[in-house]
Amino acid sequence: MTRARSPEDDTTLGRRGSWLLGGPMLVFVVAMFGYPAYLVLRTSVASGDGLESGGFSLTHYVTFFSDSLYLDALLNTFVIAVVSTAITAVLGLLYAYEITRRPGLRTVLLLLLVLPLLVNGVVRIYGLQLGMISLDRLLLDAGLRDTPLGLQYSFAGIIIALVMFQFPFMALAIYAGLSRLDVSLVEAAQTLGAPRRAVLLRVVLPLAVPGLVAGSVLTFAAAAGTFIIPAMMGGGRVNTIPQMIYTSVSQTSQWATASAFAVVLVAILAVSILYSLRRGLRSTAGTR
Amino acid sequence: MGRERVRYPAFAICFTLLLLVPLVVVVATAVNPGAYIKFPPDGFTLDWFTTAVETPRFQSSLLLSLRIAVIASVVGLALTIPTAVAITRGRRRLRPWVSTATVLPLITPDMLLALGLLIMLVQIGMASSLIGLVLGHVLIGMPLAVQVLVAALSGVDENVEQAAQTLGASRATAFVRVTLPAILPAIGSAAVFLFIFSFDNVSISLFLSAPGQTTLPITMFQYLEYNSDPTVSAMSTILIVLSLVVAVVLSRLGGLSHLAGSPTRRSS
Amino acid sequence: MTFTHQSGTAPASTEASVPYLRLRAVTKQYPTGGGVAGVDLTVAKGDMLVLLGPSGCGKTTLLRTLAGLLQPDSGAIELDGQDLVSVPTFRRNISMVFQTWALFPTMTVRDNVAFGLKMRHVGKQDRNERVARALELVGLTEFADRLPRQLSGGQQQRVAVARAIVVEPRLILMDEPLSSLDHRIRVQLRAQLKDLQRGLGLTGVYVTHDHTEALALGDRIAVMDAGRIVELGRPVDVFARPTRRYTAEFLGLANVVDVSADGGGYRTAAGARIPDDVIAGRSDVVAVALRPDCVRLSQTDDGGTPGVVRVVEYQPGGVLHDVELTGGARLQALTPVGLSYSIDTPVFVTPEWSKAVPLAD
Amino acid sequence: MAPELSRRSLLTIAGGLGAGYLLAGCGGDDEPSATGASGGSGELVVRTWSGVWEGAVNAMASGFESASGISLLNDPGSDTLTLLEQRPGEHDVAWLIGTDSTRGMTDGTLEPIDTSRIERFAQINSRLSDGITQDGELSGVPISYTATGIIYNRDRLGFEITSWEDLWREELRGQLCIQNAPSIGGLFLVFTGARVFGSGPDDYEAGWKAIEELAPNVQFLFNTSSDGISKLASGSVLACVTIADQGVPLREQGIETVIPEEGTTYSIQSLTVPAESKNKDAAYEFINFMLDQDNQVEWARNGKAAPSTTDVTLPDDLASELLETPAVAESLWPIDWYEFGQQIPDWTTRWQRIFGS
Repeated sequence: MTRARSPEDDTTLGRRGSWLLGGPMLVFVVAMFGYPAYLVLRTSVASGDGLESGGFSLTHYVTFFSDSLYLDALLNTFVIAVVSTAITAVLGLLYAYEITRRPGLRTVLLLLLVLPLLVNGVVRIYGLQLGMISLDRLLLDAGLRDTPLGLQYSFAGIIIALVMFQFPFMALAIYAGLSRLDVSLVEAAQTLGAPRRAVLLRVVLPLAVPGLVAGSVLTFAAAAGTFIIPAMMGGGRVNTIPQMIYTSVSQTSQWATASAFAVVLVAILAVSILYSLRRGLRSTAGTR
Repeated sequence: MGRERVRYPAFAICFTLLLLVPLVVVVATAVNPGAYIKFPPDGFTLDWFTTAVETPRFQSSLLLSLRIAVIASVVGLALTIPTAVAITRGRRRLRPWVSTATVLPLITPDMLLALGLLIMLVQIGMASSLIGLVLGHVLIGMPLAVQVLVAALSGVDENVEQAAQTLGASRATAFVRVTLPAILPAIGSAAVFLFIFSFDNVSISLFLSAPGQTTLPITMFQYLEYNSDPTVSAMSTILIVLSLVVAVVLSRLGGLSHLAGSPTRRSS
Repeated sequence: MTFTHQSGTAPASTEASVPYLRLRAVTKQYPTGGGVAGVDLTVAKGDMLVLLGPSGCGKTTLLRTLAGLLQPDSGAIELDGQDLVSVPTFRRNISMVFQTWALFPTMTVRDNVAFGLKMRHVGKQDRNERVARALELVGLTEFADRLPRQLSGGQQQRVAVARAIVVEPRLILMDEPLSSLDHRIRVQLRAQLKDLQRGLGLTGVYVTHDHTEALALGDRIAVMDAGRIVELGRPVDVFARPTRRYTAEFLGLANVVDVSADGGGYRTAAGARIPDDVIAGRSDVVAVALRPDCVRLSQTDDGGTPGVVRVVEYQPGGVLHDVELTGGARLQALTPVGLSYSIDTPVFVTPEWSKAVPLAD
Repeated sequence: MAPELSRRSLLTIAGGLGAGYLLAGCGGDDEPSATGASGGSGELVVRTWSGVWEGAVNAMASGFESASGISLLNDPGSDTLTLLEQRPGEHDVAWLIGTDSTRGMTDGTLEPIDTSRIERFAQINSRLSDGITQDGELSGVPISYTATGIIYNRDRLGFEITSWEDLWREELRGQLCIQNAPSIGGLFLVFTGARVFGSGPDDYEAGWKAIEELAPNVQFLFNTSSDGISKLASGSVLACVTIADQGVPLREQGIETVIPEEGTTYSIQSLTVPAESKNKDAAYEFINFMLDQDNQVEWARNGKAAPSTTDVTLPDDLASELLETPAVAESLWPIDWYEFGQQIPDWTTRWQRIFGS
């Protein structure tokens, strides 16, 4: 049974020890994340579009919010991120719950789950696209469909690829939480008259929420920030913000414009994540 | 009635197989005799494997990637192990700061990290050094490594460490002799995460690798720009096989379950 | 059913009561060994049956089979005339208190208790009233909005009990619900539990390895060994007059002395003759149990067997001496406080064999 | 998507602003060829692209070495322009495409070619060199080129493609793939549209209107050329606009390649001389070597690109592999790479508005 941790264990590491061990990471993150983030923010409000133009101007933001090309791209990015996160979360939950309850082949499955992570993303997208083409051809040949499914070069294709790419992280995050699930909780719910669905919904789901939130944040950030997947799976037909950033920097060297895009994207990411975190935390106020 | 025997997770098996379809397709395209990537292949040849192994670019990029990944893993572990200790055993006031700091890079898209890092590295004049690339790789692999280590460390009973201290071990000795061995599999998993994130990274490498020093994913990416033959498929197949071997070895060592924390069993 | 206190008007717990719960030849074996084999059992309505035995004897398996968490390989379980085996756990209308209590960590005390009522689609108002009453009954009204981890062990245990009784189950199952608590709280809660069960007229099955708990809680006790019930009866009978050597040894309350037939009578290995009326004509006797207070000690040679006091232990009922007899055998003797002997004192031991209880294997 | 472009531009800008301290920042020790071993009179360091080009240069190296006595060091890779800026003096000759070659001139990384030192300059197809010449200064020497063509599955399409106009036909609806912007392969179609449907090569508005009308026919935009080829091989598209020679291996699949007679766009492989080259003599010697008639054939064979000189006759086996016939060479549309390079940013945005949903 969970026993509340006593405050005494705070003393395991002294003040000096804590800083000594935790300090390097803080320095590292400030240097490698905080300062670069500041630079991007600074660049985004520069008056010119160059790297060190200085000055202050919101032109780049005005450009962004006054052009439907960019606003549409933002909407696309957001929709893709939300939908793929939701699908990944549901599938990840089912997957993690199943391998928690039915341990057969668990090690093998986890191993195979990690395997695709080791293969270059571009190559995996090729594999996925060629697989989709074969599926289309199979369906057409078998006479099950008259037209291709249209999975490629569409929202659907981008979302399928994102789900497949992010699924291992989601499943592992949820499984990490569920694997600590005390089986007797499920049994207790059963003895109290809860059918399978109620057990899942009322007992398992709340326990899976921390992992679910972690996995969702990860997936959402990755889905909103991915460049290669919409570029290849979208076939150039679906504009997203990361593609805009890439083009701005790579072709036109518009540093400030790219930085402004980046700031907008991160701001939306942060707001969404914080919002869902707060909701997630409220609903799981009880879990550790 | 047999219901208590091992039960197979049907959905999980099916879905895992589905996830592997792209890999199977890649392997299949590697044996296509024609100089194009096609599935299903028109025939069978191993020529592209020869080409892949003999292409000097691939060789040097592979070596570079391996070197960077190993360095990133070592540097990453040196950074993440103390961090995980600080998070699990440090002062309460410090903990949320450290754990928040480690999560930040995870929720920021790679490409934006790369953009910021590049601007900074250019400013301090390290834009094309290996150090920048390695640190960039550590930055993106570090969050998951910390999580794995924290999960493992919080599973280690601190009483055991304290018991060692009552038996005359200093705090450091107790940690090294008692706690560290207990989380060794997790350290292995963290190292694997750091390695994978470095080895497979495209975004950071694209922005931060020095000209003339392209890592394998970038080289494969660039190869596809000019060539449509299956050499890249063959190279990927070799990587798949290698990683399968590594994964099997890892799971034999018992490290795999720590990827996701080990399950607790009912005690009855 | 209402939560009125009916202490003192408990139904008579006799074998003659109508069987409310009936198990017939229930078998559940594990591939790796263990489980239960061919268990027959009846429990009368309103009775508390305690399954007593060491770990691994199958008592928890039997309980989980009753709960439906395990499917028996064969055999029948009937509750109130209805076959239970084919009914899934959640439709059995029973409840269970787990060893770890299994409180839902994400729910408050109130929500934990209300869970079973929600599952039974009890209306909100009715539900709130019943939860409040159940919490009042276990004395946790002011903790209703806490989370389980914010409670002490004893309080958590009471939540688990409240959660189990609030649904007015046809059968309440308890799996060592007190074993992870301190002794003092355990004794206190034991009494409350008995009170509640009697008061509410609940029929229950209680699993424990602690014989004092069994003695305190059981209307009847079933002692289990290796998947079988070896002894079944009222607590007083099982404790005062066990019939099997296994039971006597497991309870640990008495000296167990091997005896063997010797031409019409039984003798101990040391040659002492067991009176015939103790054996009462039985032919399956392999040992006798003799309570320590039926063994007399003396420092003067009164015809007893010589021995030396090896261990002295003070107990509520007197002083327990562990005496090593000449030849190596050991016997425990209980004397009043004033008449005790110190360690290494040579004594003469006189067992009152007429008070011995015959034991079968 | 030309990933090498990103860092190049980033660092180009960065290099300009960050000034000289970038020079000290090169911590790499991985590339033996790039470690400042250049500059000796007897050594030439060349920079080419990876992939097929790397092998092609290696195949030419021994011939050059025995002919000139100069040892050749090949340092293949991307981001050449950035590299030349960051590590001046390390390379003597560099392969660049038209837009990069002209930009290298504009920002002073490259020096203008002294055409008097190019022995066979007159034999170079002037259509190829004109586009990279501004104010009489040539930014690089084109040694080969690859023409844009239409690769298509004639059996399934049901008709023969002969003209660029055919791309707009109803039968190709949703069956065509072209390269995505900002890479040049897709943007070429603006030129094509201007010529085919507009009043002339400069009628870009007509070109853009044509792109809008082409959009329904386009199934997807590819980012790597191999993407288009592999989809064609798999049969999920019927036609693809890309480097014509890439269609050759697909012949056995019954897939045809056509370079329409009205002319076509093309990409050039130009040899440039960095301003800081320490061995310019050897650089010119190498350029001359590559322009030699026999070597033009060798290079065409290895690099799978057409010779830039007009007096070269390819042997039959090679001629069947390269679709850039003399007639094609004559019909190439002039491209002003200076202007094109400047248009790319705006064109890319316009492109995204048309194709992005």
